[in-house]
Amino acid sequence: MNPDIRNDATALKGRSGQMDIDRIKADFPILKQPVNGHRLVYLDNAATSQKPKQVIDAIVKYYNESNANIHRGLHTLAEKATSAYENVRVHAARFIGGVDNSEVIFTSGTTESINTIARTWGEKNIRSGDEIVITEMEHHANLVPWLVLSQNTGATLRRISLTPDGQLDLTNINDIITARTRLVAVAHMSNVLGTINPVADIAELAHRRGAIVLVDGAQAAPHMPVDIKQTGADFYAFSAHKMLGPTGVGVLWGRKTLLEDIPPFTTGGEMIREVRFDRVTWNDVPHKFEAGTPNIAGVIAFDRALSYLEELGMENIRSHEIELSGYAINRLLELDGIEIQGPLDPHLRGGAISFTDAKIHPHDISTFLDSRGIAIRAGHHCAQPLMRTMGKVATARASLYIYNDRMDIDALIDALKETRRYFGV
Amino acid sequence: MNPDIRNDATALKGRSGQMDIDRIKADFPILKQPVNGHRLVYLDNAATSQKPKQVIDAIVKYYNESNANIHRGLHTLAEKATSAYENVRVHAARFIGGVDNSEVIFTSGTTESINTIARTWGEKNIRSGDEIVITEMEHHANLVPWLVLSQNTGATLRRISLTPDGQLDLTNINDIITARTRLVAVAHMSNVLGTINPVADIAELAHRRGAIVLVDGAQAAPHMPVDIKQTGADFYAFSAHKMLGPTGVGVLWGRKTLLEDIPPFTTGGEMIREVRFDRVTWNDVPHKFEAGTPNIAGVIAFDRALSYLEELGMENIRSHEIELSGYAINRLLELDGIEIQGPLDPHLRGGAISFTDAKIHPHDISTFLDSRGIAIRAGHHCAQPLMRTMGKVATARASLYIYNDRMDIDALIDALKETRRYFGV
Amino acid sequence: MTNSLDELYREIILDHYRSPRGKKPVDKVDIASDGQNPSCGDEIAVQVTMDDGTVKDVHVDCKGCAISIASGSMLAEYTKGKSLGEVKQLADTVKKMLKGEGDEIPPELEDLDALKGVRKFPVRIKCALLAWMTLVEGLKNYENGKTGQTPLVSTEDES
Amino acid sequence: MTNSLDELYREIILDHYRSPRGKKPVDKVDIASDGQNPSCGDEIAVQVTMDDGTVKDVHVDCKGCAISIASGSMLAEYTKGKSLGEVKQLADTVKKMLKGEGDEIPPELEDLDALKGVRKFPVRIKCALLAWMTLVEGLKNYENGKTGQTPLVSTEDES
Ligand SMILES: Cc1ncc(COP(=O)(O)O)c(C=O)c1O
Ligand SMILES: Cc1ncc(COP(=O)(O)O)c(C=O)c1O
Repeated sequence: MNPDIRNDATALKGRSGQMDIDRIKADFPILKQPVNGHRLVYLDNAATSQKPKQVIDAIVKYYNESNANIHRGLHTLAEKATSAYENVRVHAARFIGGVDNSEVIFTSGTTESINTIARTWGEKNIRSGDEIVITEMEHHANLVPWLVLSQNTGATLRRISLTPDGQLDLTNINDIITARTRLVAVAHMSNVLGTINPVADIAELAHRRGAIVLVDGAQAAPHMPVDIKQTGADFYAFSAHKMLGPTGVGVLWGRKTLLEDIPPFTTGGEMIREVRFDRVTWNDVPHKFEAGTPNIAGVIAFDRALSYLEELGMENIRSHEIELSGYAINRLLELDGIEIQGPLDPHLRGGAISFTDAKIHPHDISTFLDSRGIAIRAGHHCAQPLMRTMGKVATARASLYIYNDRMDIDALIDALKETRRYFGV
Repeated sequence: MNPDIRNDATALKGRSGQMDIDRIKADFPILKQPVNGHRLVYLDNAATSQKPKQVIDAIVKYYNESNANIHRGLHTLAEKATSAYENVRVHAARFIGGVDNSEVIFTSGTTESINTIARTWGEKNIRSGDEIVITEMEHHANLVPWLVLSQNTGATLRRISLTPDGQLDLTNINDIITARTRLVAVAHMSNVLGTINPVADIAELAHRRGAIVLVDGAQAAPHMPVDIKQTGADFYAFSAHKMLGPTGVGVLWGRKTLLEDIPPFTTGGEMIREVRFDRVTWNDVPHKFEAGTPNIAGVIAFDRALSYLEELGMENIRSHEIELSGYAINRLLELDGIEIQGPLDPHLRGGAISFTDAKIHPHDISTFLDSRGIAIRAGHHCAQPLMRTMGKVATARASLYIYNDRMDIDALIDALKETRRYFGV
Repeated sequence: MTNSLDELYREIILDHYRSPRGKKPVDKVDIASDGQNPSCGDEIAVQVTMDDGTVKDVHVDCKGCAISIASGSMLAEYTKGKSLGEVKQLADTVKKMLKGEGDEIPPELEDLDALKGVRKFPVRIKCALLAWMTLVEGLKNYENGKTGQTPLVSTEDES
Repeated sequence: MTNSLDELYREIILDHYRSPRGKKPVDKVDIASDGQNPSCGDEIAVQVTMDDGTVKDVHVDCKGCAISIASGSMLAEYTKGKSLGEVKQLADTVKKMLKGEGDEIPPELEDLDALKGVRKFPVRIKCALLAWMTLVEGLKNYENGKTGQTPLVSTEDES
């Protein structure tokens, strides 16, 4: 193994609680690789984050030292793998505010987490005439499952609309979340607008109306401290790959009483207690929801991603992103014809910054930036209805993370200026 | 990077088509690790296989060089990741006999593959009074989804029983697969008995009766050449982790006409064509069935696992396992009080060899063997109904793969003899 | 890699992009077909006036990137006056050229040849294809005697 | 590591395993409880005859490994003659001991102390717990005045 691999990130906290971005960058092998002859400036973190070598090493270590199928084996490797896997459950429960371990279900990602609830809790509880409330800024993952559910059951899908600066418009919220509402599904942080939503207030109202609340935490969990109890959520979903972890791993948290009440989503090995040819009893939660061989290596390496984030401190990460988003927004606003979607105050938002150029299509911006080594995203960001609401076909989106700094933002701004010159508009 | 890492396994084929097991063993880092002071003898391959360094390296390389979310990005990393991911689809399609690329769906494993069909094709097509046919040797993954479906729809679950030596008893098959049969779900190879089932014959009959056929290939795909067209299957499912690939990756193959006809399983990003707040149209297959961010690293590394197997040659792997299973069965039969479940002729079976000792419980066997560095599995192997049919609560199971040799079998036999002495029975 | 960037955005393309042809609505809509590129969000509407088996007028309305706009503009320019068969043939040629399965663009259509640079940008192939696939779908409908809007065309399957 | 193996399978355990106590069916079934260890396939049936709040006779039928059989045998041996409260206390002590949360096994129950070795084999803790959890469930039922079979007890949650 490479001797210069540091196995902990404790030293990464600079004085005064700030983060030492250079040292963080050094942990990410991919950032050392030039792209199109330029230094890689990775600003597509809302899509997926890069992985520090600590996480990559954890995958290698797992396969080299303890690879085995879990929960079923009595041999040493199986015991090592099982206890490592179950320890991540404990870790994840702690990471999201100290919930009960058995309320943490590993899935393949946010999308599967949300679908699990739509097709179990949803199919069990939603009836014709019921209402499901979403918001206009939802990612398809927190929209299509509810649209399909409402179509299949005859329920009505209602939505909370947006203010011009991309926040939830709560003025008529009492007309939207009503006694007919059974479920409110809302993003904790928007992947397009960056907006941080007042989920606790919404949950409070929803609960008063007798509805339950699912929070899509795909963008929040990586970027700010999340204490699930404080969100008021009944279900909370997020993905490892957006928070330094491997692809193919997600978390679904749910209140135990709810999880115990609903049927499993997928069925097969590990999730049954006893099965005969004519009857079956389910295993206890969380196992009831983890059928088959899970992404064992992925879950085990996710542990290291959580540690990395904890060592930096989620509060520090949030501060860093407030600071850097503020800088990026100010610099973008200096540019002619650039319009930012979403709130401009960095305290109201995360670091996913969508913008459009009055004259240049986001795809062209993205392709041009890429030729300068800058990775941003352009398109609908899996939020087509939001695009339509905003009157856009697409936006460009730069999204920040722990390894980004002002140098990266300056590179973005310089390249944007060049883009205009290049297209001659 | 370690200089002695070989990046291809082309040299692994010995003369006369046989495999050079020592060279293969050298590719698997975990096999170099002593377990409980002994050389690791890994005989739990039916649960999951070990991974060659080529596959582990592919994961590292992906995260170090091209990690990005796929299908959505216009930047260089996203393009690299997307084209690598889509190339694995092409490769997998070739590996299973040259099917249409768009018929290959990546899932998180066999369990999800089968559940996908049960909850899409199944919920759409199965009605009260219909019959679903399974076999008595099915893994829970190919049993519980059909049990649940039949309970929810009022369909009847029927089953093909077994001969005393653990093969399918087809004598009264015409009474089981009838005009009422809508689906036949059958394992290509049993994970407990090792039995290779005559899926083509069953499919032929099923098709004549108007039923469709799902084949659980979790144990077959890793161990023998599989040409999906020859199996007659309409759906075929398998897992990467049992065939040198990463955890959290599976394949669902389905006939395009069927896939196009059924609704998606999970919904969200990537799998829609267009969505508004009140309607949605699906993307084309296979994307319709791949919602959200998949296990990108896992799929991309699976490519290398497929190559590794191809370089050895699936025919050679099958021959090796016939030879070694035959040896193992003969040596086990030398032992007093050992009973083997499943066919004794290695040509009728794969290398998953279940056995029981008249006097010692499988758990005790497994724990004792583990103290000698030998990893086998003991329990119900996610086939409780089969255990009941056989009148067992559990069996011990040694299961072979490409890196096992006679030395491993000899170690097993010696340790089994010691087990009896140890327990004094 | 500024080189491959310049190959993508050749001058001809930037010219079509800045002043796209086919902006003017057609008087009589015989063929109307909408398309989109779901992964990017590009949207296009193509409307055609036919006259005796020949394309008389074409209107292209594209909300998209430089490539999709330029490709749509070229479509408007080069299909006018052509027979149904010729248009289909041309669309096929463009598709093959974009996919690198043949690049025999007739010399009189040299603007189209500029789209070649797209091949080095796999994700953008869909953008260049969008207008053409959308038109072809409209033609099919027309030939089958169907009137009205075709189902939405998607480039998802392509490239 | 033969050492930790020998710690798991101590002589006392092997003795209980080879000649388990409580094999004889009880005459009168006041408590009947079945348990299983789903991940291993162990199955146990515990039946108890009560007499004036005291365990009069115990029958344990265990299809399982040496550990679960030995643990069930010890249960049969050590619960006979004890009051409901004492039995519950004992079950609790065993559970805590197995989970390493305290190991004060009273000296007169030294056989039980032999189960300690299980702690180094996390997967086997469920085997050692099975009999005890199954009995406790039966006791609860009995105390609540319910008769008949208890729901199947599972060790899945434990360890
Ligand atoms: C807000 C939000 N929700 C859900 C998702 C879906 O996550 P995944 O693709 O990991 O399932 C994403 C990311 O793509 C997201 O940003
Ligand atoms: C025959 C069979 N089917 C299905 C499965 C389930 O596979 P997975 O756990 O990878 O989903 C297995 C393996 O556990 C198996 O052996």
